[in-house]
Amino acid sequence: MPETATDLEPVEDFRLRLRSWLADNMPRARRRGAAPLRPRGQMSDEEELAEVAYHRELQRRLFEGGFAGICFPKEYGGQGLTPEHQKVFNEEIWPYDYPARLQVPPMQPCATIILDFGTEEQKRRHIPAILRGDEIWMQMLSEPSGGSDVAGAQTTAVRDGDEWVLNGSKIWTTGAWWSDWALCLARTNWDVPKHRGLTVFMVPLRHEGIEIHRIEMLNGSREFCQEFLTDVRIPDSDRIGEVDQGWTVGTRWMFYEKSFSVSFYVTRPTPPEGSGDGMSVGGDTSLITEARRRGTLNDPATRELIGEAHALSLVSSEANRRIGEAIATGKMSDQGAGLSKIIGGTLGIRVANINFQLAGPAAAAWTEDSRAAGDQGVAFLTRQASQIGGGTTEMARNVVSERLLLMPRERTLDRDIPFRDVPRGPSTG
Amino acid sequence: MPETATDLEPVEDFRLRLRSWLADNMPRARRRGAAPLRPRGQMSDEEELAEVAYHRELQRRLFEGGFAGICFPKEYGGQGLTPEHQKVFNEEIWPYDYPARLQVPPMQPCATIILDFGTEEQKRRHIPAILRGDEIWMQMLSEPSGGSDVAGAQTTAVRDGDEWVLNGSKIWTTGAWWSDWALCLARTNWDVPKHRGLTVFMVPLRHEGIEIHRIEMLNGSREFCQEFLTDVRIPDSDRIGEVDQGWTVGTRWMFYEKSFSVSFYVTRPTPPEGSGDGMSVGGDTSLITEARRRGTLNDPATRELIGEAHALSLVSSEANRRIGEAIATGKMSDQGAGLSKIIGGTLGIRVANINFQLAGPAAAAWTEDSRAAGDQGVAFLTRQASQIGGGTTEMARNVVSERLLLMPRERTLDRDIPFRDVPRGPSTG
Amino acid sequence: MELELTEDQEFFADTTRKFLEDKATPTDLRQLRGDPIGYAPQYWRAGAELGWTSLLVSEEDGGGSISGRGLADLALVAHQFGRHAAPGPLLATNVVAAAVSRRGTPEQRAEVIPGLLAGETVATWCWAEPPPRDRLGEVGLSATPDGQNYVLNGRKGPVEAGAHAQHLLVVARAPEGLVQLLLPASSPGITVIPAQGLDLTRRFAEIRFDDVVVPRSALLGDPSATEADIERQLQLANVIQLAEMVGAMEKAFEITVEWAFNRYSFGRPLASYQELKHRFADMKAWLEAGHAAADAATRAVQDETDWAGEYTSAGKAYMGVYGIELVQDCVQMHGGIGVTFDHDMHLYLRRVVVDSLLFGTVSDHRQRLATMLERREAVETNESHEDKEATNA
Amino acid sequence: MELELTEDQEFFADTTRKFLEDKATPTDLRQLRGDPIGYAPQYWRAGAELGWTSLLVSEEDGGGSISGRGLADLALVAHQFGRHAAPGPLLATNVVAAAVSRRGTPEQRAEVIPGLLAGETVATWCWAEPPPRDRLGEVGLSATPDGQNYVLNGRKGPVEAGAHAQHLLVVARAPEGLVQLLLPASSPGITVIPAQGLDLTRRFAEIRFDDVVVPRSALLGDPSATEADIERQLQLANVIQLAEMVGAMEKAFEITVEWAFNRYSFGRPLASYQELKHRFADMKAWLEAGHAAADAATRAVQDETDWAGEYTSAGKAYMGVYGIELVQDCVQMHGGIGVTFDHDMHLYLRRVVVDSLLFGTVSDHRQRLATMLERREAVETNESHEDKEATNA
Repeated sequence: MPETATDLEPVEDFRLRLRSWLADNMPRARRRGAAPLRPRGQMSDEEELAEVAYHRELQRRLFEGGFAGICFPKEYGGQGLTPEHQKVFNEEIWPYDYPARLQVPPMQPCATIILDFGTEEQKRRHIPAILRGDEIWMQMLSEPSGGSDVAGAQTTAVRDGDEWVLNGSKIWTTGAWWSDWALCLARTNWDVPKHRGLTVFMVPLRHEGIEIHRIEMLNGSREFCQEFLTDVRIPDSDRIGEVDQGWTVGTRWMFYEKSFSVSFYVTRPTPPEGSGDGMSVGGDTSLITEARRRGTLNDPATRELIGEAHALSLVSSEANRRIGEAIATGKMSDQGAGLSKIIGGTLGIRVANINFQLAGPAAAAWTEDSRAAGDQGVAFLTRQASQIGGGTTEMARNVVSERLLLMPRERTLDRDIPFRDVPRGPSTG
Repeated sequence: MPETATDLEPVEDFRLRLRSWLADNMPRARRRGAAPLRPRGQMSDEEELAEVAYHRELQRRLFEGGFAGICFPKEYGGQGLTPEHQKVFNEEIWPYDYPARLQVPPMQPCATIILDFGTEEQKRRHIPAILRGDEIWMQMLSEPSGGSDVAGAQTTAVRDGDEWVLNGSKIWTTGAWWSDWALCLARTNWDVPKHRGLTVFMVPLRHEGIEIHRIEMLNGSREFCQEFLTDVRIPDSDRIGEVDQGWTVGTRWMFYEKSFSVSFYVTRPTPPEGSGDGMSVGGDTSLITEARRRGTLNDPATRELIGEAHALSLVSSEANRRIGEAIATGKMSDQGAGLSKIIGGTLGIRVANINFQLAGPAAAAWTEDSRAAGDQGVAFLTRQASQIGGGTTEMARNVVSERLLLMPRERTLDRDIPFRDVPRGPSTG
Repeated sequence: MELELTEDQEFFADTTRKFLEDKATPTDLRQLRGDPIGYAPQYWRAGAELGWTSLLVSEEDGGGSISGRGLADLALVAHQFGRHAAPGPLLATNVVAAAVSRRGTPEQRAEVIPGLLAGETVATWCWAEPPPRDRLGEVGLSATPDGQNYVLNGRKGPVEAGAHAQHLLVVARAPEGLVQLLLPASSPGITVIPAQGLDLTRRFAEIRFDDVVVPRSALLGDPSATEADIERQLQLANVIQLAEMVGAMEKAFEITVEWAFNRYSFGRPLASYQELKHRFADMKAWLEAGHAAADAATRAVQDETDWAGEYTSAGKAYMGVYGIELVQDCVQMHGGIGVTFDHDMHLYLRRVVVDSLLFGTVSDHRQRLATMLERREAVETNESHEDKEATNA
Repeated sequence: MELELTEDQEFFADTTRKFLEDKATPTDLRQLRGDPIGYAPQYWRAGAELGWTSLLVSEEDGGGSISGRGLADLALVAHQFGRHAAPGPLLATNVVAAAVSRRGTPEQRAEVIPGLLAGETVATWCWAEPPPRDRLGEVGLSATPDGQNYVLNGRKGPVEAGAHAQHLLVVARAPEGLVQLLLPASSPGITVIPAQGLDLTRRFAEIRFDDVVVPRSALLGDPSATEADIERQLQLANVIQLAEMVGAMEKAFEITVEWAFNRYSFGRPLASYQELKHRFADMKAWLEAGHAAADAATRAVQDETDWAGEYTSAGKAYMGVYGIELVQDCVQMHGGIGVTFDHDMHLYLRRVVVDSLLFGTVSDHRQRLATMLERREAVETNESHEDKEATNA
């Protein structure tokens, strides 16, 4: 946790120093609120690699300027400042490019997990490297057979002297093909109930026995990977936390994964408060532009849809702000993050439907002139992705009802029996 | 079941004979498709009693004319004809008034249950009386503590010599205050699991110990009743089916209750097939009329809503037809009736929302000029009633997933233990 | 409501809560359904003593806020009104009190405000018109100049408390544009037609103006500012509605969660059924979003920011759908008793439904948002044009 | 599909099913995604031999149905096309074949039909136009008379198989009203711009007409009947789409039910979770309603009833919402793998989405329904007027 001592640099001094440093050292961002950047999934590999390299470079500049890891401890290369400083950082960096790809999961949950559970040596080795942009970390968490049941990991680690031998497969790792390291949840004991036989390891991604396969999504995006691990040997010194106690780490890991949107370890450019910048109200004017192009802007049915989308966007951003504050101030349990997931889900589905409806028939087949409609068609095909990635909305509904509203838990048939005896159904034998 | 012998009157002869009889004996109906009649719930008591008397009179005319109970056996006062004859009856009666209040539940499930499970004496006593319009029957089934769990009846019948003494309360009985008899499901054994301790009785509604309380719904309707039974003595000869085997009757009862819309024991006026009558396509033009009155008919947003409602209405009526046929021809299990409930539910909610949206602010507060909008406001308040009455859509979804799609049943905690030990929660102690 | 309140605000809200718990029980509300004005006069006077009508009135006029942010304070009252489906012309009175305190001549303020502050009189805003002029902002009522007078002809409705308010603030179309006129409800030529309505205790009416002669001195504010004044009054009305709606949602949700724990079906509490649990999770999410929407709108209108109208409209567009769905689903969870008159659930349903329909339906506010977004797009297009020019220069 | 089929129809549908199971596997479809026409010519010829292109063609022209109800038979093929997300210009070819067989001169029929029946040539209907003229029925393409010719100018799109069809049936606006002209795709002045599209195997194009000269003999049918012909062609297209959509829904549903039984989470099959069970129940209901809607539309168009357009539009309005929601929910049930290219689910999703958008979007068909309902209301009002007069007389 960051220090809160009174001898820290006052927030407003920090703001001025930062502001002037940024002006001298960081490139200006494209204007936010303008047409969106090309979605990650639609970049060519070359473009993607170039962006990764650019983000590493931005991170290095921040590190060298003394602005990387605002809330990370000084002894590991951070700045040892407070969440207030991070908030100022988020505001001041708003007009600039920033290393977006190095925030989630590298800073959180990866670096924060190492910070919480790593040995002194592990922390000294990896945290500064992460803050310098030298190491990009990912999460090897989900498995093909696992679905929403993260603790049901079947990737197995067997001890062999001072080493562990890992076998299995992980999936949905973003950008594993251009990243360096990963946290990996593995099963070290099949003879105890599922939560009691897990262990977490630090795994270098370019390592013998790891084969990285890129998954093609139905929209052509290839940002996700599946890793096949065959006799991957990891020294015991790269284990995080105790053997078979991995779910202690895992629980925290899940928490960090869900709460990134309110984390002060993560940089999220935000417009300065009270700036009067209309954009702080949100609102995507591209619907207006597109309706004008299609000639439907004066159709009341179209206008209602546009207004509906705008209302949902304003309300959900206010809702996320409220939920974040409630969690940050302890007025709501951490599990409240599930509410944001539900709200985002409702919003995501409805707005995708609106965009699709406004696009018209050219969403099915388009030429260069009607590419915007085609983009909406493709986006509509992947509508559910936002309900699945980072935990399904179904799981969020379970969490909210059981953890926040304290309703009875769903019956599980895998709690008190050895993991190897858990029913797995005909498909996985 | 009706006879299908070839010596029955040919269907087309029957049609001509019926047609001429109807023209001479039955009053013409208000034109269907015109503005709806005053909803039942909004009648005064006097109006309601007058309508009941009128329907009894219509039924008596049919009985005397030899057209009551087309598919009921001749020996009990019916006509002993086939479903085809009933279909013709439904078509020919289309332009006339008919005894709507005497169909469901009097003919089905009440009369059909007596037909299936009654003794010869019980059948001879009651079926002709029902077909003559002398006895109107209702169902005493639901209980205040019961919700969707009909078999969880707590109304208790204790044997006392040749009699049974009933105590408890039943609820949601339509029109108990103007009806004559009811089928009543009661618990005769608390020491066995819930389905094995039930018995069905025939109960005269005007009987010592029965207090009928009329329930006011939030829209002012008072058509439902709650009955309080205090030491109601019923002779054993008015028991239907075996003691403690009431769920055998109950299962059939539930089936009859759900399948009334495809039953040939029930009269449902339908426009003759191929009549070219536009109304056979359905379609409620009142939305058009109202939008014109409000001045919004040329607003595309309004037109889309009207078109949406029309589409839903056409599709759901076709869906009901298909499901009814599939059940009738054995292509789908009886449980498929739940599908109609789901479709009706989706339709009901959406159409209520559309009507509400089209009504505008006058739905909140209206004068004589804007009464139509006010009616929509009131209807919107009771939107959920259609999702609750006759079994909730939640139960229909359970039934469809478990009985039709054969998915695992929900866990119940009341199956294999004596009914008196079933957890009932703090509210019912 | 806001996650953080000042101590004074907590105390203030709690006083209103206790008062309503005592004086506006569900039983009271049911008994008032036939009452011509929907509340007891002494109830309203007592509420006025608690400050219900003073929060948007300047100190000079005898009003004052609790926290220095009168609208935020009023939203606390409205929130409690929603939780109790409380009777009384809270919206009508406060909107007119605010407008008169802000724009009124000394004579107008002296005439109208003291009675409102004391809870002795009621004022109401006559803006909406009956169908076919019932889209938000349509004004057909005419104010024809005639010497030092205007002559009013047309219809207004639904007007809250229209049959018993003493003061009417009437929006009319004059040759110079829209005007607002403050006149006694007893003016000759006015006919009041009481309306039927969904809310058990709120009374509405249609008011007809037939050659109603009003002196020019009845003008509230300069006509050149009337459009902005109306916008401001709409925003105030919407904020009060939003706070009420979220209160009603919250109460309905609480009742239903408790029910789900206590009601058993097939030997299990309703709260153990996954399908119901998921609906409760959604309801909780909508409720939190409702709070956030109401709070954001309150802050924006309190601060008179440029985007206040976007927040109020977004709130109305959101809660007119999700707020109503929440309460309807609470009804559904209760089964049959949820649609009976003796159950309390319909009290909250009526409140959210009525609030959703007046001062702009969902559809009206969606269209308003599109217009505001269109305006913003025009600004952005200009800016980006300027950006380019700046770059080229 | 209909609950009752004749034996011949069963056999016919089964033949197509077996053929597609063999020749249009998901692997085949994935491989065709880069193919310029989206299918192998021999595949289409073989399909034509099975009767895919003959069902709406008169016997005189060499066509013929299986059951005496050609459209009902064709719907069986389309249903199988949906179940397999099958390649090939089924809709385009059949709509033009039907129109030419019904309205064509002997020369036109001889020119166009044999090739279509043999699967050697492809024809397509050029009706829709690109934005901003993309609402159903908008026609901006002009046919200017010039002696014995028309000169065409304008744009059409999306046109199925527009880049490889040999025959175009073009809807144009002439001084005498709408006309349909049948012309070779090779006519001078035509430019084809291949479009990108969502369907893996269906190819679309925009076609530009710049001073394309067409003889008057290219007119298909008398211009006075063109509006009715277009309506008929739209209905045929919609019926084919509806049958396809319900096929795709059905297949997606079957795959997902199986998955729910076999996939375990927390030691239990997905099919045991109540919330998912309820969604499956809804999907089953939507699927049955989809069948009913498609069948009713097929029957009504087959029989050319007055209300055929209401049924086709109701089907499109319904399935464009519930059909798509069903398949999207099937995606959701699969989690991450459901949105990968290697999973089959998107094949069915693409098919329902594309079918929902062309020949009238949901919004277009809802508006059409309102217009049809309005027409009916006018008739009723008249009738009720007549009723009254009859009563008075």
